[in-house]
Amino acid sequence: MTKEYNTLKNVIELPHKYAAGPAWTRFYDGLKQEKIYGSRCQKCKKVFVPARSYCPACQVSADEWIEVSQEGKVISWALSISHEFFGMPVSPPFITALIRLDDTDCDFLHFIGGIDLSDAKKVKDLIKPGLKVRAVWNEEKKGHMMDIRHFVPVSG
Amino acid sequence: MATRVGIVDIAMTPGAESKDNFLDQVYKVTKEVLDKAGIKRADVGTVISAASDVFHGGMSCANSYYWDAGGAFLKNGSRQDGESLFAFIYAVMRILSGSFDTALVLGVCKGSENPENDMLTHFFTDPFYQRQVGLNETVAAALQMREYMDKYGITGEQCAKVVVKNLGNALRNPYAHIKKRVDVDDVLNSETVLYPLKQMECAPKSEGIVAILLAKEDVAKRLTNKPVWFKGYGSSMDAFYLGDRDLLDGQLKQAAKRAYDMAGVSNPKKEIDVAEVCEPYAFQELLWYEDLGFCAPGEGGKLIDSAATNMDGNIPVNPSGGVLATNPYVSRGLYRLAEAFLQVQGKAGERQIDKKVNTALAHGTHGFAGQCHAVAIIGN
Amino acid sequence: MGRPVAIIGSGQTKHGRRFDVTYPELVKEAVDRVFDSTGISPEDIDGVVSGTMPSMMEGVALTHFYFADVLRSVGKPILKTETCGSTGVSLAITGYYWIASGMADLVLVVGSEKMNEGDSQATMTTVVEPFYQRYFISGAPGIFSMQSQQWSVHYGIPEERVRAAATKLSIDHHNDAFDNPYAHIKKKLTEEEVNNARIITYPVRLWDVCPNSDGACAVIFASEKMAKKISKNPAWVKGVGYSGEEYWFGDSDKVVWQCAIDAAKQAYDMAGIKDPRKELDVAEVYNPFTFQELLYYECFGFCDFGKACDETLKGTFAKGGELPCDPSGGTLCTNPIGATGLNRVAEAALQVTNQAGDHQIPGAKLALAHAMGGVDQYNGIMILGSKL
Amino acid sequence: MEKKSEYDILTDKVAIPYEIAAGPTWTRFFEGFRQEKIYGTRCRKCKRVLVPARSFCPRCFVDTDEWIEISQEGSIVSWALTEYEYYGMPTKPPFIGALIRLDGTDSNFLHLIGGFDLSDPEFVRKTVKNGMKVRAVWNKEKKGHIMDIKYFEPVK
Repeated sequence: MTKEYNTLKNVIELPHKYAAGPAWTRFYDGLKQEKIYGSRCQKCKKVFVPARSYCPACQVSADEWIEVSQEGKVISWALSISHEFFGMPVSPPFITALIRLDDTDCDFLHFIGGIDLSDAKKVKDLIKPGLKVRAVWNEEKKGHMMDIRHFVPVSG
Repeated sequence: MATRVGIVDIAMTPGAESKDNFLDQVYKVTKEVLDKAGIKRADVGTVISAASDVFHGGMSCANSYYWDAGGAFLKNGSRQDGESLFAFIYAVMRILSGSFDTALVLGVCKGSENPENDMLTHFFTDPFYQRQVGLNETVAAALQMREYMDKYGITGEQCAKVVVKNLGNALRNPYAHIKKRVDVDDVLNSETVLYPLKQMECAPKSEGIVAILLAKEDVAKRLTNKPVWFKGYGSSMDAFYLGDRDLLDGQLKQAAKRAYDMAGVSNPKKEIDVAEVCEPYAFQELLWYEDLGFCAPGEGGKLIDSAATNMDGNIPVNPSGGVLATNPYVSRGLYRLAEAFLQVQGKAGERQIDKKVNTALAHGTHGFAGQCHAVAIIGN
Repeated sequence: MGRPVAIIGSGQTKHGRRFDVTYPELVKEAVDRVFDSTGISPEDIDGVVSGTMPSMMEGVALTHFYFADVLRSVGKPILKTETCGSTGVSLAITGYYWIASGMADLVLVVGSEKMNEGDSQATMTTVVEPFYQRYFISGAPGIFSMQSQQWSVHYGIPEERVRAAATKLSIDHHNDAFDNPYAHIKKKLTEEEVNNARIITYPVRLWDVCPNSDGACAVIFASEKMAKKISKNPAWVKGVGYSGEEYWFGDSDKVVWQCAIDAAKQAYDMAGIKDPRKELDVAEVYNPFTFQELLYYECFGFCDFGKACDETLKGTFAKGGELPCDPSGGTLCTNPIGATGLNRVAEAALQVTNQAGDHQIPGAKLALAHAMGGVDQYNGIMILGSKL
Repeated sequence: MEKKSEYDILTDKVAIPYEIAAGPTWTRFFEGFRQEKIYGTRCRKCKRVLVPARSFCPRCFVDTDEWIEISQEGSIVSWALTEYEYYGMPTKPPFIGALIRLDGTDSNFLHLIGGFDLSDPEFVRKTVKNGMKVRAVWNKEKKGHIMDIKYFEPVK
């Protein structure tokens, strides 16, 4: 859209290099092997996923690494039928969701797929809180969150 | 505390896109508040502003750019990033410390120049996890809304009513950005941004430059015959990762409790005469009612059904039209405060509520699903 | 004035290229250190102040969200102070006012930067607006070169003499840094190496310029009651000052630099300092560029205008001199921008509490900490003393 | 993902578009550039002439609405020769950024000095002096942009 008054267009574009550090490096290496790692806090014993170097609450080291289940329950979800978002790794339609993987103590943010997404009503009838889902992996692994393609409902 | 802090006057720009240059707008608003209070730039003690860097304005070190436009040439000053109520409280602290008699508080955000909020809030994410799965404030809000509806049976109609009420109120507000009479069906039939969230339930992207002049007690009384006093403040921060938090049990309760305790408010339902809350997504206003103690947990839907938060209700919320009508991201907390100030002074014009306002609440939030909240209580 | 305020502890990270940790992990290192050193529990903290340089350096907007956990700020009030290069001192000043106002008794103040993850000088171009100035100001060195060049011509100081004084500062500070366990660049330099180094922005050469450092600094501010209860040896805030001027670089005189003079005067007046050169025992002057350090000596009243080169070459401001400046090696050797000013404050606090180890100035009782920010536009100062 | 030393580094580029309102003052100022004119404005109160033209005086905090065409000649107040290059920089080195006091004005105008060989710093040092007279050189093609002035060259 061109504005009817004088403006100056300016794109600010800068490069960044983010240090992954040991925890993300190891977590992504796990993804490459189709494993999801969490880590357990030494103090409160909670398991956090993705694995991290410290417990967010206790701020002590969470260095006991655990391969967590690739199944879990839906806590919350939202469906985009046609709306595009900047920075979204997938095109609509998609479902973004919070998933509590089995035996972990926080919710994992990812996508739900493998179902018909064209009708919001149908999706709502299918995806109830607590619905069981399981990770589906992409063939090619890049050491990236999207090595997991999405989570699909576990039938039966 | 050694002294009370009074709000002397306010000035602000309308939320709609203007052709004006940013610096001219900052200058005009600053000059307006000084002129209203009848003081010269030279007499201002300190200038505290709020603006975000590049991401909400296109300029790094934002306050370098508008330092002199904001009246701060050779002044002692500082800046708060992200939420403008932070700038208010920091200015209050500076006066309470005894170092300054007056403080100018600025909220600066020219949304019309920025890309969409969803693009900017996407960069609140960490690069390793939440950014890679496309998180932004709208996605976080939709997830929070789903949980809220599922847990308490909040209906789409109840959420839509917030839009109907606030946009209805905005029709009376000359500073509001979106002016449109809508009904529940209009809201529910608007585009689904992220099911269950509708386009009309998401705040727009607005301009908002606001200036508020504060003074210690004796100076405030000299500058205005209707000073509005600072009574209480609280803020609170939640954990970073969305999945580490309980999205229905956030930090607003904590922030409100601190503000109420400081202000000596024990029964907010009765003692708060009007509230200006920050509701970038319609359903959040209902959730905030609960956290602010206006109703019991899970009762936010019933409260709007009861019409208690309408202009003529027991506890009017957002007579200005709120953030759903005007959303200058960083400035929105100070816009709430400015509106609360006008209500206490009885100078809110057509949007003045019908009963005597002794105590008003202003709320600001920023971050995903209300990661951080701030609450200020002011009164006569 | 408000209630008395003290600093009861600080924690600095190891500085350098910290690609071994993520950004929050780096911040955690400083925060853990300050809690370990003071023995305070994070639960006792009433509020947290966080700050960094512009978001474009980080690639993450509003970093206080990202750091919420490591700042131990969950469930607590927070402020996010940012004033460009002066952020560190502005953070300390925020901590000061929070407590002086009576609204808190213990405040954790944290500044941080991961400069190597972004592009620092490219970030600086985004401080300068795109209508006019962005085309001419080459990051930070461009404006500082113009400032120092104008200064030397104004006072008729021969270029060789300015070079000699700048070279002495460079050699001294890079050597001083060996005594500071947290410093980033530590190097034995010769005059020849400094004088013949690669030109960055003429006359500024490589060893006149600070590095890009990753690091964080955490400081705990306390009310009088809490300071006396917790700490045997607090550093007391004696004075604060801050001033800023016009955004356009060409609008104000940067030689007799009013905002630097005013910031110092505010702090001196509050601290009751009449003759800073005599009364101050040590100063941590913000010196991202050797040339600029010279100019500050004059604006802060450490010597007469136009005399900074003479006094520097006499050793007035070196270790063992009359008023040692930057015994830590200063910003010239370690510059994690959002933390740098707070590092100055932490160093000043270490000095007046006799905890600066190998770079302790013996008997230091009154110290100045300083930072500069904006488009050569802001100066902020905090003065710390060993006595209330 | 890039592997450096022991741990991963994530590379990323942040690009954000803005469209900035010029407003009446910049609009009129750059209209002047199209006609090879430099405009300043005078403060009503302190009477200083400020260039570029602006709408208010930062010190007096009153409007500066008296427009004045400014001389295209002035003298150098300070200068710096930039030799290094970095990402995002609009001007390629080597270049000389300079503060120029245009005749009859009370602020310093920031622009480039050019029109001679910049490759040798020693030559530049001998050529460029504070107080030296310079004059604006315009580009043929005008865009209503600060770089419509190519640079200021020494007046022989």
